[in-house]
Amino acid sequence: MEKHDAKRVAIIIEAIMESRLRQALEGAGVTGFSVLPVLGGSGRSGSWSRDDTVSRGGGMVQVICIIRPEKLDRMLEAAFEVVDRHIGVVTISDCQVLRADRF
Amino acid sequence: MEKHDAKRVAIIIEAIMESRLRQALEGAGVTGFSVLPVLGGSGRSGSWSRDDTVSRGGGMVQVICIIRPEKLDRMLEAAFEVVDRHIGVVTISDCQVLRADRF
Amino acid sequence: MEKHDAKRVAIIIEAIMESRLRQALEGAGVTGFSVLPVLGGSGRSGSWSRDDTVSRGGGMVQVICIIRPEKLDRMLEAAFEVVDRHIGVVTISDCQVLRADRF
Amino acid sequence: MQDVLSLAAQNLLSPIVLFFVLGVGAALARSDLTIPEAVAKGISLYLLFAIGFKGGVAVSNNGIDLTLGMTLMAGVILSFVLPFIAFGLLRWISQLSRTDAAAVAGHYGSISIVTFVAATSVLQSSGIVAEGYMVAVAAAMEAPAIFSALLLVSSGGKGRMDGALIREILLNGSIVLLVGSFFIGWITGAEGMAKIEALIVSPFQGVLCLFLLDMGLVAGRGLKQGRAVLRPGPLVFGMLMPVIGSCLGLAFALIIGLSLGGAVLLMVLAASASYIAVPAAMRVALPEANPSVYLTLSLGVTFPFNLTLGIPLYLAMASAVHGG
Amino acid sequence: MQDVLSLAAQNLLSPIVLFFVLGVGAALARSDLTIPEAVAKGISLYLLFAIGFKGGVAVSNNGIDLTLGMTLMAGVILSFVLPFIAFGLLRWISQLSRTDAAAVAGHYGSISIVTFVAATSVLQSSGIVAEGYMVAVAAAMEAPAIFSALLLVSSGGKGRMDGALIREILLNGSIVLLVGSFFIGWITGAEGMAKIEALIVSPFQGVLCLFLLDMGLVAGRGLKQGRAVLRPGPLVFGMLMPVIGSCLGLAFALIIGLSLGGAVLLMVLAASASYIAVPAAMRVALPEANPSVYLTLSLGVTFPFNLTLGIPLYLAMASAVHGG
Amino acid sequence: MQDVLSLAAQNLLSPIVLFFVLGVGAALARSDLTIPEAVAKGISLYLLFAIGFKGGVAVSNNGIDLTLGMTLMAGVILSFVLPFIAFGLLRWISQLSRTDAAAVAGHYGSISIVTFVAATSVLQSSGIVAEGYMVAVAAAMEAPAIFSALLLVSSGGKGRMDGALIREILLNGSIVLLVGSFFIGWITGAEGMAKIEALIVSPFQGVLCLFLLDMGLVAGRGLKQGRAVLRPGPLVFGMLMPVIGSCLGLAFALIIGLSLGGAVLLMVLAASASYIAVPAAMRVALPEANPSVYLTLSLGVTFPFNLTLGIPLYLAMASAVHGG
Ligand SMILES: Nc1ncnc2c1ncn2[C@@H]1O[C@H](COP(=O)(O)O)[C@@H](O)[C@H]1O
Ligand SMILES: Nc1ncnc2c1ncn2[C@@H]1O[C@H](COP(=O)(O)O)[C@@H](O)[C@H]1O
Ligand SMILES: Nc1ncnc2c1ncn2[C@@H]1O[C@H](COP(=O)(O)O)[C@@H](O)[C@H]1O
Ligand code: NA
Ligand code: NA
Ligand code: NA
Repeated sequence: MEKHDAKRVAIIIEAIMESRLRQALEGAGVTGFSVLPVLGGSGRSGSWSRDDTVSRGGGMVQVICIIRPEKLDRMLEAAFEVVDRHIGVVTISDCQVLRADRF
Repeated sequence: MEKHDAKRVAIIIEAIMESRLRQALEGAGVTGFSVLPVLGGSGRSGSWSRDDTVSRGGGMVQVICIIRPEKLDRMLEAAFEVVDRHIGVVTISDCQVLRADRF
Repeated sequence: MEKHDAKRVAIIIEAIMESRLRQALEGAGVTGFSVLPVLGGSGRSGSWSRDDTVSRGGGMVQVICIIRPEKLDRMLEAAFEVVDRHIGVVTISDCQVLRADRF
Repeated sequence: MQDVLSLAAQNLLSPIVLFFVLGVGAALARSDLTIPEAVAKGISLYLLFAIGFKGGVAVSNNGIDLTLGMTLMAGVILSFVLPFIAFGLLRWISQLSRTDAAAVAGHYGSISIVTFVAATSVLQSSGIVAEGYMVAVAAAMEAPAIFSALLLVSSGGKGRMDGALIREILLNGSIVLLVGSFFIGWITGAEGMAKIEALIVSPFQGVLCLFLLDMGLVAGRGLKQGRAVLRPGPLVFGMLMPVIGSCLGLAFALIIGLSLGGAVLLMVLAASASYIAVPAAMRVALPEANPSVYLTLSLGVTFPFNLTLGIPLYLAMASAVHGG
Repeated sequence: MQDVLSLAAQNLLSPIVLFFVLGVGAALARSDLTIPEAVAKGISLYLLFAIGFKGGVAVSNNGIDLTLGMTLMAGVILSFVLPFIAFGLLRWISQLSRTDAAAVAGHYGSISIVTFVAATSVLQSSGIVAEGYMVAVAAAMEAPAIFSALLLVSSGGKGRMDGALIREILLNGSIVLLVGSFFIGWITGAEGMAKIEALIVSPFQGVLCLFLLDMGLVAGRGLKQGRAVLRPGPLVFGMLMPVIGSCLGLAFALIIGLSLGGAVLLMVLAASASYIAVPAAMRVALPEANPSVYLTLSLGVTFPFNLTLGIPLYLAMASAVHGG
Repeated sequence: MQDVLSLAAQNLLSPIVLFFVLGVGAALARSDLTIPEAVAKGISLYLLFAIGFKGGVAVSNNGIDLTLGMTLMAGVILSFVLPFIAFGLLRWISQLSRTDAAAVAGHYGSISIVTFVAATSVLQSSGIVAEGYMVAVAAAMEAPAIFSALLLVSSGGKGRMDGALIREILLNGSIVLLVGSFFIGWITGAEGMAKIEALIVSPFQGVLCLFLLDMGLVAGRGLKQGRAVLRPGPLVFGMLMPVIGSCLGLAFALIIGLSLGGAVLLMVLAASASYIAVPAAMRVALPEANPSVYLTLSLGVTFPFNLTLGIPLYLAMASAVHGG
């Protein structure tokens, strides 16, 4: 099975910022990503849980993006602009993908 | 703490295909995996969100499988047969596990 | 964009043990983690699905923790004490983070 | 004609239609209003539970009619045949590929249970009764069209149907709940109804409003994403095909001798298009077909058409033709 | 005997039992029918809220009875003692390990609130009233059995109980909501009831049907996964133990002097087995025990047994013995 | 005074307040009782749907009043002006930074729809009617305060407002559903009400109890996390500011000539603080502000204050001053 090198970027960000991040990614020509729910967590700004909020603004989501290595930097810059002043974590790791023609 | 090398395979696939993927994995002797929800995303076939569908067929899930390196190829072949004609992303990355006796 | 090496620890554990794991992590000085839902899975103890339980005790969650490499071992020991007798999977992988000052 | 228009106008100002319109409007204006997935599913379970049970109780009250078997058979035939008509029409007036046309065609043989429910409540407010077993006919019409759609593409070597998929289609949750509730209603009859009436009768219309709000939101978002699909050909198809279906439904109803209400419901079933069961089956069996084509047409065009204009039109047609 | 059978037959054809059967059937036929987790949790919150409140209002209406304290104590004793009997029986007629047997035993000391609710509605349709405070007794019986189970394994060095776990058990969400609603019902009485009656009284039976559908689905899926567990020994245990429990419950009820309805409910509490609170506690305190053993027995065997045959049987037993 | 106290006491023993207290207690005792997110959202959709629709029907029944436009304007002015007062007060009696103070101030200009609903039901049980269009006023008061908050920090270069955010604020789901239901209720009037009454009228109080239970749980958990915030200054602010707001609301109501009920509702709107719309907007536009400050104050202090003491107090104030 042929595998191709790629980068996996995972961004944990407030749900309320999701649409802005989506737009920024699309603006940077990122062709694919997925959004996963986050139930709760803990960080410098204290700990939280999805059930502890009457408001939709309280939760976070994780945006996962598999991307060709050469596109990484442009993507990170676009994402960073959105994450910048907000709480959130951005991680990058190496991975391999099947069906690279799809990216 | 003793750590053992392993592979982490993550397959994002339509929810409707989950049971078929589960069966294929079990058929290939894969002893463990977990299924995570996906809320939405974007790809060549457009962007989607879990709340934008009256049907259960619209969403995707992420199947995560931690596997011994020597079992990887057999697993990928089994998974590929299910993913093949369908939309979805398959990534492989290196990781280490505790308690390797469990795999 | 400046990146910093870090470790990504992912612990899949029964939801009922989540609060104990949270406490253990906080006790070990872990400053940040996120909890993700798991819908179902399969392992040595059979296969399960979130919808197949009248009880809240049946499900699992995934705790993800991005951590400085030097803090890894202390964290794993703390986590291991909770996971120990219980079902669950602990994986460690390499990653890079933006905004390392936040960790 | 006068009558159709006044009926349509009255229908357009009913709460359920207005909530659907609210949903579409909110989606088009990009409001973040959403009904959580679990709530929407819960509501749809409630609707299936309620209409299945009520249908069963009606059968238990009125006894079984000789027409039951014939109507079921008519439903199956309609579901099986309509896709071929739809396919021909589509290939004629649109540029859709064989695969996409077959997938769309499958949707129009199958049915939309919410359209059925909306028609039921229009009948109710007009004081027209219908055969209780029509919900069983609705259930019977869900699946056959899927097989037709796969037949339509099988020459091209596409379309995968296996045992697992057949089981999934025939035992999909909606059918099982609808048919199961129908039988439980039938078995427990008026006594059972007395016990659960307060849940499934009086609040029904209100819950339906919420569900139509959700359908409006989903349809509106679908329309925004799928506007590329809406070339004149498919658009005309999405409004013409239901009318053709309803005529066939009416013909069968007259042959069988259904009541006026029953005739309207059979027309509505024939006229409506699936947006739950068939899309799911198509993703498995015919993944090459473009979902945005069939979803946009069935949910974004035909569903609103039936809800607003179609139902009053079919009622007027049936009233004109039906002996009484 | 005649009487028991006709009561049982009548019970078997009630909507709630039929919906449970529908759920089991759908699961065994591998239908994809599911009730979303959030909806199922929502329904169970509703049930706890409703029965707690109604119990409290009943106490407020009828005043406090001298038997309240005694019944609470009887419940605690039953919950504490039953696991020892269950453990002995299991070790005798099954090959389960000490750990598994202790874990199972803990479930049978504790209670199933849905079985309790089902019994309440059987009483209601038979026109039998019961002490309103029985829901408080139900709450009191949830936890003691867990301690017994851990005592049973403590000799083997297994079973971990710490402060956090004790708090979790005593303050688990179901108990807090049930007891809280009970007190609020008590405080606000008939006036409070008038305000929220339309939510918690009339639609109750219908909501219960949906919940039993869900329980049927879960039990059916559990049975498919856990069939390996169902050797003759455990199977017999799963149907014998509730009868033993009910006899003990009846004895206590007669000693205390409960009404006929109260006696039946105490029997049902003693006869039923937990499948929510105790499994959760066991996963924390006794992770070595195999969950599929205790879940299959309690939810797959004892719950259906009580729901279908047990409740009419206990009612018949109590009617036969009870003075008035 | 006597009167206020007896009204307050009666209010304190109403089911909705007691369920709120149960929730706070459960959270403080660290019970794991939680209402799933989807269920809580579903309930809040139900409440908005019901009160919007009822308001619209009331307007349709009673016709439009000349005061409608003036009251809407009064609401917008209040929402816009109150943050400046709140900001001044906060900077005076607390050590909060400019940014935090501005963020908090924004919350107090906006409104809490559940406080509004609770006040409506207090009015109802006192037999006092209010203008149906007050829900439209509630909707109109949600947003202006957000702009004031951002004005307050704009000198510091902080606070980002763009087109997307303005659209999000004005078309947020709650406003759209509330206003949409209001118009649909207005259009369909008594006839529409007859259709969905069974869902939105009789079970309303019961559903509200469940929602207040959830709010209690959330408020309790928030209080535990945010206790550091509760220094005397902010605490006093959280109880003084609503009273100030209510006085301003009363003044406007008298000028406009609202009915007694309408005056109370305008006071309650002015007195209540947002914990949904404004926090969300602040996270986007003013992420530097500490959410635990504004959430703890608005949900942990002001909401309970209004629910328990505020509403009866405002009713007493209005009764004392209002001509009749
Ligand atoms: N090191 C980390 N690993 C994983 N998730 C994190 C980490 N730090 C923060 N988070 C997530 O981001 C949220 C906000 O973090 P913070 O800005 O540190 O308060 C936390 O509540 C977590 O959900
Ligand atoms: N590069 C990617 N990274 C993460 N998820 C992706 C990626 N590409 C596609 N996906 C997910 O897979 C779905 C279908 O992708 P596609 O087949 O490209 O339309 C998308 O909607 C995403 O949820
Ligand atoms: N190799 C694996 N990869 C991913 N998830 C796993 C793996 N093994 C076990 N799990 C998860 O952990 C749960 C319990 O595993 P086990 O203890 O093997 O029964 C499974 O149901 C899965 O959700
Ligand atoms: Na059709
Ligand atoms: Na018991
Ligand atoms: Na205000």
